[in-house]
Amino acid sequence: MARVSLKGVVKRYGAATVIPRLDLDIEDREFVVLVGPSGCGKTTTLRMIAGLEPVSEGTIRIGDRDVTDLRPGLRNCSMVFQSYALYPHMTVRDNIGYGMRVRGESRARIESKIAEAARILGLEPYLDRRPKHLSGGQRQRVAIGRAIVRNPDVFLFDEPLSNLDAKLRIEMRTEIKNLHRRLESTVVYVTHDQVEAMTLADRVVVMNSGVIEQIADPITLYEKPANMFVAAFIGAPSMNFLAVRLTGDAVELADGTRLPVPQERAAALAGFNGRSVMLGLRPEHMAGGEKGPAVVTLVPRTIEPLGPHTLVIGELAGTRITAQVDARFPCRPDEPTRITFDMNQMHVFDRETGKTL
Amino acid sequence: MARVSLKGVVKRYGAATVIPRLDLDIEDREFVVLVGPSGCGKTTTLRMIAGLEPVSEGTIRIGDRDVTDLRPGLRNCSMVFQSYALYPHMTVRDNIGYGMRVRGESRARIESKIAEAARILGLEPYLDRRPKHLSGGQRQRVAIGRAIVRNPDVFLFDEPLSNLDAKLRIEMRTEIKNLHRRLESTVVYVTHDQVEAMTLADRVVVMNSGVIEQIADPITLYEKPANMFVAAFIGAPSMNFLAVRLTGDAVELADGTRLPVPQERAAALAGFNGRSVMLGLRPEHMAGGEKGPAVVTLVPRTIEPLGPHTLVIGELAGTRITAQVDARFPCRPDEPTRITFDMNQMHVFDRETGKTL
Amino acid sequence: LAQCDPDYSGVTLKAGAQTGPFIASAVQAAGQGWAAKTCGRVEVIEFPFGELYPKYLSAMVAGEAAFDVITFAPAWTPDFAPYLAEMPASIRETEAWTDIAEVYRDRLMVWDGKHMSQTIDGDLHTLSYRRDLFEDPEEQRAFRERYGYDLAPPVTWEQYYDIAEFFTRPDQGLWGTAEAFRRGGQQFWFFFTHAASYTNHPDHPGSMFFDPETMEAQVNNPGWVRALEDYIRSVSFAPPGALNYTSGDIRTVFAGGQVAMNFDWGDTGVIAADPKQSRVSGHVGSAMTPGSIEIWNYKTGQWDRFDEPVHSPFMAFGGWQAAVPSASHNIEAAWNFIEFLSNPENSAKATVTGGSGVNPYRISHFENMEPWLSIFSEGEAEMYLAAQRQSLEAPNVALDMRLPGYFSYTEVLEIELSKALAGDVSPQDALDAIAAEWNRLTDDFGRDAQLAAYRSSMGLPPL
Amino acid sequence: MKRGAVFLLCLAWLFVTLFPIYWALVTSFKPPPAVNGGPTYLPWIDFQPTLQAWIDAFSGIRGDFVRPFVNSTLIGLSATVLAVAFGSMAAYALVRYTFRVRLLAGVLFALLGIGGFLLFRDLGLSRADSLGAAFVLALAASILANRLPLPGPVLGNNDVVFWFLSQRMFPPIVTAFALYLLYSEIGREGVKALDTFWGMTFCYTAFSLPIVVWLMRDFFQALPVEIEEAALVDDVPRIRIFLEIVVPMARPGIVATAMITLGFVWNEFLFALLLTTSDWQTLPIFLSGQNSYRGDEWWAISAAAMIAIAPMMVMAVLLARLMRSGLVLGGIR
Amino acid sequence: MRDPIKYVFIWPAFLTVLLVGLFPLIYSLTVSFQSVRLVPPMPPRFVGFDNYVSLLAQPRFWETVRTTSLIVLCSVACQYVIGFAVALALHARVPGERLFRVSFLLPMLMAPIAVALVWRMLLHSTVGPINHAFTAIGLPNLPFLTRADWAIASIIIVEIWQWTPFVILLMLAGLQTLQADIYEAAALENASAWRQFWGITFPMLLPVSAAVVFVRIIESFKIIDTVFVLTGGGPGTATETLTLFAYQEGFKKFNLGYTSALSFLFLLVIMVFGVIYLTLIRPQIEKRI
Ligand SMILES: Nc1ncnc2c1ncn2[C@@H]1O[C@H](COP(=O)(O)OP(=O)(O)OP(=O)(O)O)[C@@H](O)[C@H]1O
Ligand SMILES: Nc1ncnc2c1ncn2[C@@H]1O[C@H](COP(=O)(O)OP(=O)(O)OP(=O)(O)O)[C@@H](O)[C@H]1O
Ligand SMILES: [Mg+2]
Ligand SMILES: [Mg+2]
Repeated sequence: MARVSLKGVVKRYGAATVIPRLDLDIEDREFVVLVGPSGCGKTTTLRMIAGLEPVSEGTIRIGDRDVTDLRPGLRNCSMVFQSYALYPHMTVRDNIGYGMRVRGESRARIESKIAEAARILGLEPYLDRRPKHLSGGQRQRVAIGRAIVRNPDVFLFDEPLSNLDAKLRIEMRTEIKNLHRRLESTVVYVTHDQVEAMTLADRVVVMNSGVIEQIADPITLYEKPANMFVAAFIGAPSMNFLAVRLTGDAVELADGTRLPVPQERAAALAGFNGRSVMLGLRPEHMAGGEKGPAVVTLVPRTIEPLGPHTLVIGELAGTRITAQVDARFPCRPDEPTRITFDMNQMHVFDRETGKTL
Repeated sequence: MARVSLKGVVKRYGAATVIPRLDLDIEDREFVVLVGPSGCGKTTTLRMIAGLEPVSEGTIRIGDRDVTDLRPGLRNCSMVFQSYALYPHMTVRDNIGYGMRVRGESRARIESKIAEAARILGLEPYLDRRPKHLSGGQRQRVAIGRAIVRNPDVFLFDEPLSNLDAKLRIEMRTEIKNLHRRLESTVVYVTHDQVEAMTLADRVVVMNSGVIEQIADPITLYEKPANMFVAAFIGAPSMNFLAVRLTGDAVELADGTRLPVPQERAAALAGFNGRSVMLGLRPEHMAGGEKGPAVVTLVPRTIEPLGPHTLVIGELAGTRITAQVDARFPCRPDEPTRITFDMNQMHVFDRETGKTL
Repeated sequence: LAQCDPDYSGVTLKAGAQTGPFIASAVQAAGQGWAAKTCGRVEVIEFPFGELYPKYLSAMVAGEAAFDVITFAPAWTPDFAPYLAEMPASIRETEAWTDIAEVYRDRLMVWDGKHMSQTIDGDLHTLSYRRDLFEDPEEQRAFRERYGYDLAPPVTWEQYYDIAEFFTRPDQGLWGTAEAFRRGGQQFWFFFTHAASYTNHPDHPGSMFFDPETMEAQVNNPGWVRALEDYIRSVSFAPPGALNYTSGDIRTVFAGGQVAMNFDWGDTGVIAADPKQSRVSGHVGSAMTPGSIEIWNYKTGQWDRFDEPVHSPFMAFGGWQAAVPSASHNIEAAWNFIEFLSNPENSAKATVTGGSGVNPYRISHFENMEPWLSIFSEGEAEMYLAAQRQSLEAPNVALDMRLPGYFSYTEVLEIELSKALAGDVSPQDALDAIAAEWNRLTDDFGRDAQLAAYRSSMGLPPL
Repeated sequence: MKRGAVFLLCLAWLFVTLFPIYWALVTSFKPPPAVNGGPTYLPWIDFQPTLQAWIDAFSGIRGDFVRPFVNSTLIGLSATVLAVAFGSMAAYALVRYTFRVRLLAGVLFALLGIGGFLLFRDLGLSRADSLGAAFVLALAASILANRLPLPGPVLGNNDVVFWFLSQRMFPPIVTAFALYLLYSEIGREGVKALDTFWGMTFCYTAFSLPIVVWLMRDFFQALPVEIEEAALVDDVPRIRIFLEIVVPMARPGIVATAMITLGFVWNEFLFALLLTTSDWQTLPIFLSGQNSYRGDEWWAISAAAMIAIAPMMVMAVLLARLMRSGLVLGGIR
Repeated sequence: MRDPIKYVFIWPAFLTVLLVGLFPLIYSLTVSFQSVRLVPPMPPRFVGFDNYVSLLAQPRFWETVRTTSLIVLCSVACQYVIGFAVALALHARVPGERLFRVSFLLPMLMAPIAVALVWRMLLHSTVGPINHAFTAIGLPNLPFLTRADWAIASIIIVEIWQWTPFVILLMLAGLQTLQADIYEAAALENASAWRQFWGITFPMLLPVSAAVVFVRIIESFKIIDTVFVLTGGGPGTATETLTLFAYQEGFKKFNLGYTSALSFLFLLVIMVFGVIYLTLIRPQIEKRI
């Protein structure tokens, strides 16, 4: 088990620079999740760690070895691919044992390791099946089984759950988490599902266009996003953004509505008085009716009852806003509704840079 | 626009009976959503309505016509496929206009219908592009455009949003809802995403293995599921189920814990006193700490902070339980935590039949 | 149009020929002349030699008017005869008629007593040799020292092999002789030329291939065995790869200066004389193929000895012929064209046109020296024509085999010859196998019918 | 280092592949002595190139190549068009519909075919007539029989495809020869089939069909059925769906298949040898006639070979481009 | 769905094949039980199995079977090995891959007749460059087309040259269906290229390989053009293949009954080979699917 560190890593495909410059340190036994929108370079980063993709610049260290130019086989990483990459012509047993056979381990040892992995992952009944006779979740577990028999320094997971259905996804999430606890290995996990990121990670790395936007533990990410990108990316439904002007103890919306700002927040923002900023507020920090000082009138366009609560989507000062209200809160499309903002939970961002103020 | 009714419809593929017997009436202008787990027969049902799949037994009526043996073209349905099924070699304009051209409508009429559809769907700038130069959401709209120029009696949608990413999915959801309101057509919509079902439907049909488990409006489905299957299927995370014994004013768990049952519920359940039943409680109807009479001790195995709240997953009386607690509620893996159940929200099911009692 | 004589305007004759330039180009050239004269048109359709027989036969059997004129080998006449239109008598009344060498006119152009075809090319094997070698005093001295007689064109096959051995010098890129050995490469005619010398008994005409009374195959008698042994011997004096030589190849190697002599149809002489294609032009001598003192007598079963070597020049192939299928819609015009094609003037022009493939077959071809001078030096021309004419008029000239089912007979011949050449079977065994198959075929096809046909082809009266 | 070895392997095979073609090309520019005197390799260095062979070829001295060339082109194109049209239609039907053929009906066809032929012939009909009558009789009887609930196995779509493919398994000499007999019988009835454009075209169409069906089926199978269903729901007739939607979508596959078919027809030798006599000779026959009476005139042979190869070279370039974009992939199951 | 339009789609192809491809066979089958000769012309007569019997009794028939099988087996084996190797090389994205791809396809698209002519020139004992090269390095002049075993070897070589591209084409297509990530998984296990080939590539391509080899075997059995030009079946009958033999019988001797019988025996031989091949290979494939 080992630390992983990327220093000044750059990745170019021909003329296109996919990762301009990346520095990342992952502690021993840490569970780090890389998230970000599609195409932001998560997979590329993972593959560079595995050695499947050469770096254009920079160095990669695993443990105390510089592995930058080492071929994948020698880095002692295990990778679980998004597509599982099972050998379709081999049984589950052979899939799991192939690497060990390649390394020339003794038959007895191979058997015992396979048996152990199968037990941990509940794969015993399927050992003699081929991948195509397995369900998605079972395949997934075979891929993991193949990874764990290796005792790797680092586990790499590339969106391992994205092919599964919702239910299975939730189950497998838990299993992976348990596995990490049991194996005490370093894990780098890629996903673009932020729920997965939040629930699994010790630390989450939010990437965007090859650049790290923020590295933090899940709660920090949710509560103290470093910038608008992170704020919008983490949380579902997404945070609402409103262009406002700070006027000391309140913010003023484009349509003139004033929303009072709590004392302590106002104090912290004193330096930006009079500036135009972005106000961010999550749907779950709004409520139906007049329950506090900051109340707006929203004309709902769409009402989406989700069961426990209902989403009200409408326009406020020319911006589309989603509010989450209690399921029982009465509201109907096109009938103006009063919505309360919990201004304690508000976020304020610089309008140009998007940075949190 | 028209009613759709399926009477005693059976569908067999060779020896396998996919739909044992289905009766379904859809009102004129109703928006009905079929949900259910993968493979339950949603698509098959839709395709039988469209005439793409012959029924093995039973009759299908659209409006006042018996269309059971009519070929698809004559049923006057429009279908939007999961994969959009756009004609890849035609421009958007031709895609939308092709059906009309085949039907030999006049050029002027075709042009005006295309223009109208494009306006409604905001496709004007793309009329001369090929599908492969469109984004997913745009393709989606072209597929819808192709469907609406027909003025069909019935719109059929087969998981139209499942290929889109989360953000676009939410947007398109709203658009489809708006469209339905504007066109006032009968819609049958298939999805396996229950959020989609809840937010779009006038009525939701929950299917399982070719059988309809419940037909109801979204809120009823959430609050009064007809059986365990529906209860588990609707709502995320899923409802928790615990095997309990009813003892008049309380339920007794396998480990002896007793949870008091509110008066009015107890009264309603009086007839089942002493019986072993299934208790269902949604994660969102639990809370951290001791906030009411029904409190249990849960040993969390996994803690999943989601931002606004946190999921605590642990075992209670030998059953895995997911509780949703406030994000700030302090709890750590393996440290016993007190969780309060909101027994007002409890559901009780028959242990054998799964039916709601 | 006044100048159309006779008027065949609107007529298009389809003439089949082997792929050019040989024969085809002669037909083509004549076709242009004929077109100018009669306003008709001639279209030449060409096939590889190997496909010619099946194409003609299948078309004629099917009764298709695919061809108006066919050019073919005399050996096929027996198979074709039922489907051919007889030559109009008018042709036989002209002066040009008597100009045709007798062996063609009265033997090869006749089947079953009727004139069915017109020879348009003369064919027999003659010997070519390099005078620059044969007349080199150095060589002559060395030869005399080694063999005890003078180096000169061989008169017997023994001499032929002495000379061949003498000139086989792989280090100098020179070999003694070249013959065709490839299956399907005219191989068996070369073998027949050897065989004729030993088996074409002057007293028993037509006894070379079969007993002309019983139709018993003669091909395995001692004369033939000796011929085959000779033929196999030739391989060792030929350039490497000779086993794959067709008659075409032996011309190129001769013209390329790689062999001291060869025997072949008239083509070697013509090609070797052409400085554009030849490294030995100006040094080509011609002579009759060698003869033999001993000839096998099939009646007595003994070798008969003669005082002088008897030459039995072999009418190998027998020259291309032209005929008209009876299915043709233009029989009259077709014969008119053939007459035009083979008239003394046109044929003389063709004999001296390089690449026409036409060799002399009329008396006038030999007597009128002038056209030849365009390709040969005078000495060469004389020698060339003398060898040709001598052979043609030799008293013991040997005729080629013509029989119905010709290909069935020659196929087994070719196969066994190739095996013998490869050393897989002994000459005797090979020839025994051929004889057995020939007899079987004869029985299959009807012995009496075959016998009658054979006698007819050898110019013997019916039994 | 490993890449180096791989590259060397490719280079070696490239040499093996190209050298014969290079050799034919240079030989076509050699004067006769440069050929017969032993091998020469480089123009202007080893020998002085000449255009003589090409001039000869175009002037028709060694046989007129223009006509076979035109014949090959005409027959090739029309057979390709027909084979691809028929084959695509059949392949499409085999992908989108189910067919059920009773084995017994097939056997009945064969039995009635043979029996009927013999019977009619004995009744005094001519061979071609009795063949035709037997064919119609057998076909009609087996179609009817297929409707009856006969016992025995029922063949499905895969078997039909295999039936098409099994065509290719017959040694061509069997079919070519049989076809030759058939054609000549027909010819005797006055309908000329041997050595005609239609005779050749039909023959090549029939023998290209199996490959076309096989390849096109895979291409069609790869097409998403929903697109056609969308059109069906829109009340577009099947024929129009096929022509206006399926064919345009499968165009790369159709092009690839057409090129493979054209290559096959263009190069085919045996059928051409047997079934043509004069008018409709094709290029391979012309080529095989290049063995000369005078010996192998390699320069002329080379020129002729180059003429026959050239169009296929162009195709190779096109095919390679398709191959790169992975379209030939469909050819595998 | 019961849609009559499907017959419109399938009948043109079905009829064409039936009429032109299959039906003549029925006729030909009846001919094979008769003695039919065009040369010299003889009336047909029914002879039962005589044609078959006499063919089976003929050593030449068995020789051609042997020769053809030898050519087929050797050349297909080499085509497969070389073709697979080259396909692997191309798949590894060598520099200049485009050029390689185009050139590697060429031989397959050339008329076999032209190919054979060119190779006859190359193999020529005196004017051919191959013997020239061999003599230059001190080897004797090799009798490529004149000795039985060399001639067969030459034909095999030409077959390999011409048809390896077919294997390349299809194996390459097969290779493209393999997922790259499987190899990456194997690379992470530190499996060498050699092990990756035997452990992954080969078994996974086995079905494709089987199909390719099957097609090649079937097609190779039909060989005539190459032999026709290259050796004409010689020396002797050493390189005579079944098709050539049938052609000689049918179109030189016009022995039609005999030839028909020969054709059907030929069909039998191919089927025997096909069945043996399929029974050998099928378990292998099924084991892996
Ligand atoms: N071989 C390649 N050549 C050129 N560009 C590439 C290549 N591979 C990836 N890219 C580009 O690099 C960028 C990052 O790709 P990467 O696969 O790492 O994204 P990702 O974050 O994993 O996205 P996803 O969530 O969709 O998997 C993308 O813009 C992609 O287009
Ligand atoms: N052609 C077919 N032959 C046999 N079984 C089929 C066929 N098509 C569908 N099925 C079976 O019918 C059942 C219902 O399929 P259907 O496609 O209707 O499911 P679905 O509810 O739409 O599922 P999903 O959400 O995955 O699209 C499945 O079990 C499927 O395996
Ligand atoms: Mg990725
Ligand atoms: Mg579905």
